[in-house]
Amino acid sequence: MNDETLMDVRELEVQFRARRGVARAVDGVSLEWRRGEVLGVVGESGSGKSTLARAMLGLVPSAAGAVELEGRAVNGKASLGELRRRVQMIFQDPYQTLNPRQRVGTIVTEPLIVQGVPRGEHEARVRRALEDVGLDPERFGGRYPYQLSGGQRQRVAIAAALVLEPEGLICDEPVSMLDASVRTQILAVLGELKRRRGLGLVFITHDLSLAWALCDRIAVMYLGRVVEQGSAPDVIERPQHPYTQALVTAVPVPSAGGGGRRELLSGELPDATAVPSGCRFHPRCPRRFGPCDRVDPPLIATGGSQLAACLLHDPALATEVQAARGD
Amino acid sequence: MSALLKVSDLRVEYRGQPIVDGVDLALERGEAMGLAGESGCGKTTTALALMKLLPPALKQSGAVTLRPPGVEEPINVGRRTEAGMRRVRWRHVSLVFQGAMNSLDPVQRVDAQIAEAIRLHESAGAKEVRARIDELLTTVGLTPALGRRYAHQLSGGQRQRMMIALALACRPSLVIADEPTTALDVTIQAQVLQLLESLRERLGLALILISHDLGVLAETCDRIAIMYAGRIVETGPVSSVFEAPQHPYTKRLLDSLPVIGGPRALGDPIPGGPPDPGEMPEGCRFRPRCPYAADRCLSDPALRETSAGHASACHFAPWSEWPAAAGAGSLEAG
Amino acid sequence: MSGEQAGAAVEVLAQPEFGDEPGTVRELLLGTWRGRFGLAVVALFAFMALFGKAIAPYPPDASSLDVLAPPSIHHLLGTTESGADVLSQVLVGARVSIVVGLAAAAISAVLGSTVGLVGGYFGGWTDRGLDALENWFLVIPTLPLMIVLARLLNPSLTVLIAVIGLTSWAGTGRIVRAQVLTLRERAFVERARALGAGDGYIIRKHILPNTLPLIFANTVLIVAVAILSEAALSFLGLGDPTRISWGTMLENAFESGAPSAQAWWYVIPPGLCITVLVLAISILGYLFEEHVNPRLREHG
Amino acid sequence: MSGRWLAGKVAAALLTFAFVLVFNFFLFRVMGDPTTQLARLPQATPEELQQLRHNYGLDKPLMGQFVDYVGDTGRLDLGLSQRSRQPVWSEIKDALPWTLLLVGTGTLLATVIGSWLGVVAATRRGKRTDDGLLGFSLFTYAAPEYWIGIILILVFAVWIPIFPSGLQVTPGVQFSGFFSNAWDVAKHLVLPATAMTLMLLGQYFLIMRSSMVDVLTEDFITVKRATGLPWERVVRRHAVPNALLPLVTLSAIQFGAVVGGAITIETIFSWPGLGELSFQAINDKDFPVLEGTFLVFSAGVILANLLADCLYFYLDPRVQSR
Amino acid sequence: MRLKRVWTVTGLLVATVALGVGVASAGGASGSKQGDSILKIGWAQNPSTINPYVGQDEEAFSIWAINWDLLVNFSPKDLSPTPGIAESWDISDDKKTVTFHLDPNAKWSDGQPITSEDVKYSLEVLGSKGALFTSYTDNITSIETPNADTVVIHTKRPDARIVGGLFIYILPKHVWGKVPVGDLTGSYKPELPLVGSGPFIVTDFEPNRITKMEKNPNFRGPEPKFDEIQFIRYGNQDAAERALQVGEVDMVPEVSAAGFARLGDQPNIETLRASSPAYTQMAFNSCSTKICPDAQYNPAIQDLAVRQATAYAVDRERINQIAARDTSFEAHGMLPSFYKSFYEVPADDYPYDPEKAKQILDDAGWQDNGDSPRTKGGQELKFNLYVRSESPYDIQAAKLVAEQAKAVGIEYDVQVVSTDKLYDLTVRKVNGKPAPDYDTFIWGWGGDPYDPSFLLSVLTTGEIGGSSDSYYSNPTYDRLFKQQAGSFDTAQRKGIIQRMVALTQHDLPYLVITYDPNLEAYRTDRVANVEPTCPEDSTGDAICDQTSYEPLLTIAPGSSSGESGGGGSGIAIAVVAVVVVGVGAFFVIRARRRRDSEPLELDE
Repeated sequence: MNDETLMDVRELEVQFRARRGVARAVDGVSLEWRRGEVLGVVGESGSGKSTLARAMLGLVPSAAGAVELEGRAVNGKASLGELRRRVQMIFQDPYQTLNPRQRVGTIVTEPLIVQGVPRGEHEARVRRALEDVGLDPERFGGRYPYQLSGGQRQRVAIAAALVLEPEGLICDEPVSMLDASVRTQILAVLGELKRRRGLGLVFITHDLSLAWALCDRIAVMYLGRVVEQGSAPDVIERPQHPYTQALVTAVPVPSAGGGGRRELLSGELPDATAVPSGCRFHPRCPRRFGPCDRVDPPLIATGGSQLAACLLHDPALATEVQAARGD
Repeated sequence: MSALLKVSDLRVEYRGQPIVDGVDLALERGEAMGLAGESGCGKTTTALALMKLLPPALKQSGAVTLRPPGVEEPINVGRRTEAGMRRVRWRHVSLVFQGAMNSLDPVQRVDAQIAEAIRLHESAGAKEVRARIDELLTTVGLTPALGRRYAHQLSGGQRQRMMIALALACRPSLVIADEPTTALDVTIQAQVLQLLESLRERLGLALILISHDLGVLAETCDRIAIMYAGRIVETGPVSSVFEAPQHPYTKRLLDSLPVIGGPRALGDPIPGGPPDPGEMPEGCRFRPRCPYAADRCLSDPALRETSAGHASACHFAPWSEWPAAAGAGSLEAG
Repeated sequence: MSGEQAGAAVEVLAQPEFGDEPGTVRELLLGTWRGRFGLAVVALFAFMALFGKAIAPYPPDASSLDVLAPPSIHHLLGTTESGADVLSQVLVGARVSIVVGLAAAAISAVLGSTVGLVGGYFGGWTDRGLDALENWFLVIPTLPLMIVLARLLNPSLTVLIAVIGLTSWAGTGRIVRAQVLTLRERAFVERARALGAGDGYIIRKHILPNTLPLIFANTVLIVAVAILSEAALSFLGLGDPTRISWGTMLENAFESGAPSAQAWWYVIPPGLCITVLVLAISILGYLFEEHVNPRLREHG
Repeated sequence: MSGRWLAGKVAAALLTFAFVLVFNFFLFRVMGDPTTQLARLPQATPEELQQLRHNYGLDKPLMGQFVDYVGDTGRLDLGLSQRSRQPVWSEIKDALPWTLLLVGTGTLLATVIGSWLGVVAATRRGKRTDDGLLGFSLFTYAAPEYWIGIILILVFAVWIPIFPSGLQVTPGVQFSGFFSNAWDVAKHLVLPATAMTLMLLGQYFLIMRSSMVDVLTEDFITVKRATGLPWERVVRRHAVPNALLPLVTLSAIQFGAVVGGAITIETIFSWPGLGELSFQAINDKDFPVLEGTFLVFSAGVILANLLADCLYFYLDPRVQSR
Repeated sequence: MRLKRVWTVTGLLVATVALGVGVASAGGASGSKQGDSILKIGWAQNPSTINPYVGQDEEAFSIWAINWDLLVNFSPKDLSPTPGIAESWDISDDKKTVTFHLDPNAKWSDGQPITSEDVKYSLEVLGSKGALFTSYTDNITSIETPNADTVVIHTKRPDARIVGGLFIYILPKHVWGKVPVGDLTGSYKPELPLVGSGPFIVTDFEPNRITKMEKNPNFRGPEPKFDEIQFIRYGNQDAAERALQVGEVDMVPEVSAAGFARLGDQPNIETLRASSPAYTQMAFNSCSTKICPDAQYNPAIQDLAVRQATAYAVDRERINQIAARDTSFEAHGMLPSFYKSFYEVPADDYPYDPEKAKQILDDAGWQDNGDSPRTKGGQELKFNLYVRSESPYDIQAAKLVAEQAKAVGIEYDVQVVSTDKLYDLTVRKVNGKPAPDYDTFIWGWGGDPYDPSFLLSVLTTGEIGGSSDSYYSNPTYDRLFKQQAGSFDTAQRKGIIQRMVALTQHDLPYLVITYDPNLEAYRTDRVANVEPTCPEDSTGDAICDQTSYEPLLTIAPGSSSGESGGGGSGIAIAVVAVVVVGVGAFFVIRARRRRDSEPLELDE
C-alpha cells in the first residue's frame, strides 16, 4: 500500500450457509482502492461482487481476511464508524433503496442525523448534495419516492450518500435497472463527482462497456475470486485470463457489423457451494490443459499493470503450455 | 415475393391513452428485424398485438397481415376471431418471452408442455411427438433427458433454450423474441444469441427480436426499428441505422452509449425522460428532449424514407451533418 | 400508475412497489364503492354503540306479556321470549360487540406486532422461539382454545376480551414478522446500517413506519374476527350473561326455541347485524391490506 | 428428490403436538385445581378430597404428574368423564366418526364449490358474475355459521319441513340395508353439511380467486395462449393446477376454523360428534372431556396441516426437489 | 399431468367421506325388530350413566323408575304407598320397626327370584354408597331377613319415609353384589340387559344417543301394550320438540315453556301440564351473627318488615306469566301443591299488594326516598340478588322481582353468576364457620314423590352446613320437622306440616315464587289410552315420569303408530333430484356457451 491507498482488502473471505452447504461467496480477495480512483469490479451474477462490496463496509461478517482504511485495520465499533462516515454505498435497485414513507429531504438529511452532524449545517449540506446530483431542492425536497422516476430515485440515493462528504463511494450496479438514456445521466453524475470532488469510486458492474468507459482500474471476479486485475485499457483491450477474454468478446457492440469473433464459453457458472477443484474456471475454460484441474492458480503478473490467475502465465509451466497449444 | 408480415397503423389504447400509436412494419421471410426502445415505449405491446394476445383492457386496431409460406390466402390477424387466431398462433408465429422462468408452467414437465403445443396443431402419434421433442431439444443444444424436468430444475440458460425449443415446436415461419436474453449473464447471452442466429440460418426463420440493448440487435438483426413513446421513429438496415442515424433520438442514444474499443469516456446523456402516455407532447414526441427542436417540430412528423429502406420520423431528416447540440451534457434530472 | 409502467401489456399488469403510495387512504375510503359501503356501515354501528341505549324505544330487558310476538307497530322487530323488544336489544347489543372487538383487537395487535417485530428484526434463537410460539397459536384451533380458557375463568366482558385478544395475535405476528424480514433486507435499511445507524433508530425510522399500515390493516381484520369470536363464545353460553350482545341474543333465541316457533324476527336481526358489521369491517380491512400489501393489490 | 422438507414438516408437527400436551397439562392443572372440579359434591370432606387427589395422582410432584400424563395420553387414557364416569376416550371414539363425516363433507363441498366459483370469478374479473360471487362469498364468510344453521332449520325443517334438523340418523329405526341406512344419514347430513359448507365456502372462494388472479397474470399463461391453446384449456390445464397450490397451504390455516364450526354446528343440529360432546362438556363443566376433546381437536388440526403439507409436496414439484 | 393428481386426491377424499358415511352409519344400525310397537320418547339429554351408584341426573331416575321397583311404590293416583317389591307391611306399635312381606313368586327379568337378600343388599349398600340415596337410610339401625320373603327394618326414631318414601331402588344382588363396591362408585358400566323388576328393562344404552328398554318377560303386573320404549337424546329441548312435531318421536316428557304453547296448537299433539315436587324460591340471608360471625350481607335483609314488604311487592303470578309463559303454578308457601295429601294454601299468603308493602316499610321506619332506595339511619334498602346464568327462567324472575321491588323502594341489584359461583357464595366458610356472602338469591329445590321430608328439611337447623342455604334456624320448626317425620298418619302429618309452612310463611327465609310444572307433549296418533293422573286425576302426567311406572302399562300404540318419522322424505328425494338435474343442466349449458368465450377479462 502507499499514501494514495484509501482502502485495502486483504485475503477477504465471506461465507454463507446455504441449503446445500457453505457457499464461499468471497473466497480470498485482495484489492487496493486508491484515493480518487474509479475501481471497477466486474463479474457475472454469482461472482461475489456484491458480497464483496458489502463486506468492505462490514455489512456482512467476513470469515477471514482484513479490511484496512488508510492502512489501519477496520475492526471494532470506532473504526467501523469512521469507515462508514468516509465511505458510502449506493445500491442497485432504485425502487428498494429509498424508504417509501420518507420525503426526499428527510432521506438526504438522515445520514447527518445518524452521524450526529450539528443541526445548523443540515439545510446547506442537503441543498448542496441535491444540487450536485442535478435535483432542484425546492422541487424535489418535499416529494415522496413514489413521485419520482427510477433515475431520480437513484439521484436521491447518491445525494444521500454525498451529504456526508465521503471520500469514497461504493456503487453496486447503480444503473443496471435503468433505461439506456437515464443510465448515462447517472453515470455522468458519478463522473462529474469524481472530477469535481475527487471522489473515489468502487464501481461494481456486470457490464464491461460501462467499466471500460468509467473505470481507472478493473478487477474481474469469477466465483468469489479475482481472476484478473489491471488498468482498464489493459484488461479490456488485452485480456490475459481466458474468462476475461470470453467476457469481453461476449459483449454485443452497438455498431454496424457488430463485434468481432466471439469466444463462446460452454456451460454455466457453478454453484458457490461446489467450487471446482484446481482452477475454478477450468470446467468452462476453452484453453484448459494438464494441471488446470489440480492447481489453483494465484494471481500472476503478466506484464504492465496486469495480474491474471491463470496457469497459462505461469513461467514454470511454459513448456506444457506450449505443448497444449501444439495439439 | 410478398412480405411475410405487414403491419400498418397498429394502435393500442389503454383507458383511452395510446400506448402504441400508429406503427407500420414489414418483414420478409427469413429476415431478422430488431425492435429497440426503452421500457414503456410499447415494444412488448406491439409484439403481443401481432398475435392478438393483449388483455381485453388494451384495445387494438389497425391491420396485421401474415403471409406464411404454403398458405394461399393472407391471414388478416386484425379481423380474426379468438378461435380463428388459435389456429394461427404457434403454427405460424411463436413467441419467446424474457423471463423464461415465468414462461413455462412450473408444475408441468417441460416436454409435456412442448408435446401439448405439437398435439394442438398437428395430429401426431405419441412416438412421433416424442421423437420430435428429442429432435427439438437436440436442435437447441439440450440433451433429451432434460425434457423430463420441471422448469425450476433447469438453469437460466437451459430454460431459455427450452423456451426456444417450445417456440420451434410447430415449425413456425416467424418467431417473436421479446428480450430473450435480458435476464441472462453476458456469457450465456452470447450462447443464446449464437443459437438464435444458427437456427435462423438452418430453418429459414423470420425473427422479430425485441430488446433495449442496441448491441444485441446490431449483432443479430438485418433491419432495426427504433421505438420511442409508442411510435417508430427510425427504421432501416442495421448498417445504415448505426452508421448514419437519421433521427436525433437514435443519434443521441448511440452517442451516449459507451462502447468497448471506442473512446474511454461517457457520451453526453439525453436529458429528461420519456413522456407519460397521458401527457404526450404535441407534435414530435421527442421534442422536449431534442437539442435540435424547432417550431416545425410542433407538428407530427411522418416516417419518411431518407435512403433505400431507411426511414426516419424527423422533420429535419435526412441529416447529412449533425451539428453540435445545444445544451448538451446537462445534468438535469430525467 | 406512473408513465414508466403504462407501456406494455405485461407492464400494465405489473404491480407497483408496495407501500410506496402513502396518503391515499381518503381516496381509498371515499373513492370506491367498497370503501363507501364499509365506512357507512361501520359509522352506523358505531353510532349504535354510542347511542343505542339512548335511542332504543324500550329498556332492552324490559319484559312484557307480549312474548315472541312478531313485528308490529309497537315492536318494530317483534319481541323476545320474555317479551322484550328485539329492536332495543339489537341497538344496545352493538356496544358489547364493538367494545369487545376493538379491545381484543388492540391486545392482539400490540402482542402480535411486538412479537413479530422482535422476532423478525433480531432473528436467531429469539426468532425461532417466538416463531414456534406463533406457529403453535396458528395451528391450535382457536375457538376450542378460547372455550377452554373462558370456561376455566368466570364469564365476564374482561375475560372475553382477554381470551380473544390472547388467542388471536399469532396471525398478526406472522404477517409483521414477514414484513420485517423483507424490510430488513431492503436497501434503505441496509443503507441506514451502512451509515452506522443503530437498531433502535432503524426500527423507529424505517421498520415501524413501513409496518404500521400493515399492522393497522391486519388489526381491522382482527376486529372482525374478534366480533365473530365474541358472538360464538356468547352463543355457546360463555359470554357475559349480564350484558346483551348479539351473541347472547342468538343464544337466548336458540335456547328458547325460536327456530321452532318460526320467530325469524328474533333470529335474523342479531345475526344480520353481526354479518353486516363483520362484512363491512372485513371489506375495509381487505381494502387497507390490498393497499399496503403488493401481492393483493388489484386494479380498479 | 428429497424428503427433507417433508421430514421437517413432520418434526414441526410433532413439536407442536408436544407443545399441546404441555399446554394442556398445565392449563388444566394450574388454572383449575382438578380436585375442586372433580369433587363438586357438597358432602366431600377433606379426607375424601385427599383420597381423590391421590386417586388422580395429584399428590405427586408436578414433573412426575406430567410424565404420567404423557404416558396416559399415549395409551389413549384420557381419564374418566366426570359426568358419565366412562373413559373419555370411549366417548371421543364414538363421536369422532360423525365429526369426520360432517367436517369431511363440508370441507370437500366447500373446497370443490369454492374453488370452482373462485375460478369462475377470477376469469370474469370485474364483471357482474364476479361482483355477485364476491358479495355472496363475503356474506357467507362474515355470517356466523350457527346463525346460518338456525336459519336453515327455520326454513328447511320448520317452515318447509323437508329435511331433518336433529341427530345423524332417524332414531331407533331398523334399516333394511346399508344403503337405506346411508341414505337416512345423508338426509340428516344435508342441513349441517350445508351450514358447514357455507361457512367455509367464502374463504376458499376468496383464496382461489386471488390465487387465480395472480396466476392469470403470469407470463406462462400468455405463452400458453400464444401456443394456440383455447382459453378454457389454459385455465383448466395450467392456471388451475398452479392456483391450487396456495389454496392447499392457505386452507390448512382454515382447519382451526373448521373445528370451531364443528362445535357450533353440531350443537345446533344435535349432531353427535366431538363438537357436541365438547359443548356438553362446557355446560357440565366436565373438564376431563373438555380436555380430551381439545386434545383431539388440536391433534386433528395438526394432522390436517400435515396432510395439507403432504398434499402440497405431492402437487408441487418445486418442493420435492428441494 | 398434475391436474390428474388433483383429481386423484379429490377422488380419494370423496371415497374417504363415503366410507365415513358407511362406517359411521353402520355404528348406529342396531335397530329393533320389525313389527314391534315402540314408544319413542324424545328428550334433551340421555342419562350420563345408568349406574345408580354414581348417576345424578333426572333422566337416570326416569330410567331407573321403570327398570326397578322400590320396596314400596307410589300410587299414580295420589302418590300414596302401594305395593312394590313388598306386597304388604306391618308397622310395630312403637313405630320403630316395619316388617315387609315379599311376593314369593316374584322374579327378576333374568328369571332369578326376588328375595329379601336383594332388599337388604340394596338398602345397605346402595343406601350407603350411592351418593343420592344415603339420606334415606340415616335413621335405619338394622335390617333383618328372617326368610327369603320377609324384611324387617328397625329405625332409631319413627320414620314415615320407611313406608312412604324409601327412595332406594331394589337391585338384584346376584348381579350387583358381585361387583366390588370401589368399582360400583367408579367407572363400572352396568351389564345389559339391566336386570330389573319393572315392566321394561334397559337393553341398549348409548349415553349420547339413545336408551332402549324392552319388555321384562317376568314382570309380575299386566303386560305393557308397547313392546319397547326408546329414549332418544336430542341435545337440546328445541330439537326434541321439533322431532315430536314432525313425528320422529311420539312423546316429549319435558317440554319447554315456549314449546308448550306452540305444540298445543299442533294437530295430533296433546300437551299436559302437571305439577311437580319442585319450586323456585327467592332466598334471604337469614344467618344469625352467632352461627355466621363472618357472613357478608346487608343486615337490613334480616328486618322482617323488609322481607314481608318484598313478598307483598312481588307479583308472583306476573312472574309466572312472563318468565314461565304461564306454565308454572303460582306458589303459596314452601310446600308445592304436588303433595296433595299435605297441601293447603297457607293463611299468610302475601298476595300482590304494593300499597301494603309500602305501608309495612313506612311503619318499620324505612324512609321513602322516591326513586332511590329507602333508608333508615345509615341503612339503605339495597341488596344484591344473585341468579344462575344457566337458568334463563331464574334470570327473568330476578329481573321482575327487582323491577317490582323498586316500586316500593327496595333495590335488588341482579347479579348473574355461574352455578358454581353461586354455590360457593352460599356455602362460603371462614375459620370453619359458615359465612355466606349474599343478601338474596333465586334458585330452586326439587323433592321426592309423595314424601315432602326432603323439601321440609332444607330449612332445618340441622342442615346448616348441609343443604341449608338460607341458614334459617327455628327450634320450633326443627321440633315439628322431627314430629312429622315420625307420623305415619297422613291427616295428622298434614297438620304438623301446615304449622311448619305457616312458620316459614311468617319468617320468610324463602319467598317461594312458583311451583315448577312438569310439561309434557305426546302425539295423539301414536299414543292412545293416556290417563293424565300423576298426581292429579285429570291434568297430571301421562307417564308419571320418575314416580310410578303404572301409566306405562295402560298407554297403547295409537292409530298410526310404528310409522317412522322424518316426515317429507319423499319431498327431500324430489328436492335432491331437482337440484342434481339442475346443476347438471347448468354445467351442460355453460360448457356449450363457454366454448367460444373470451379470455382473461380485466376490469376497466
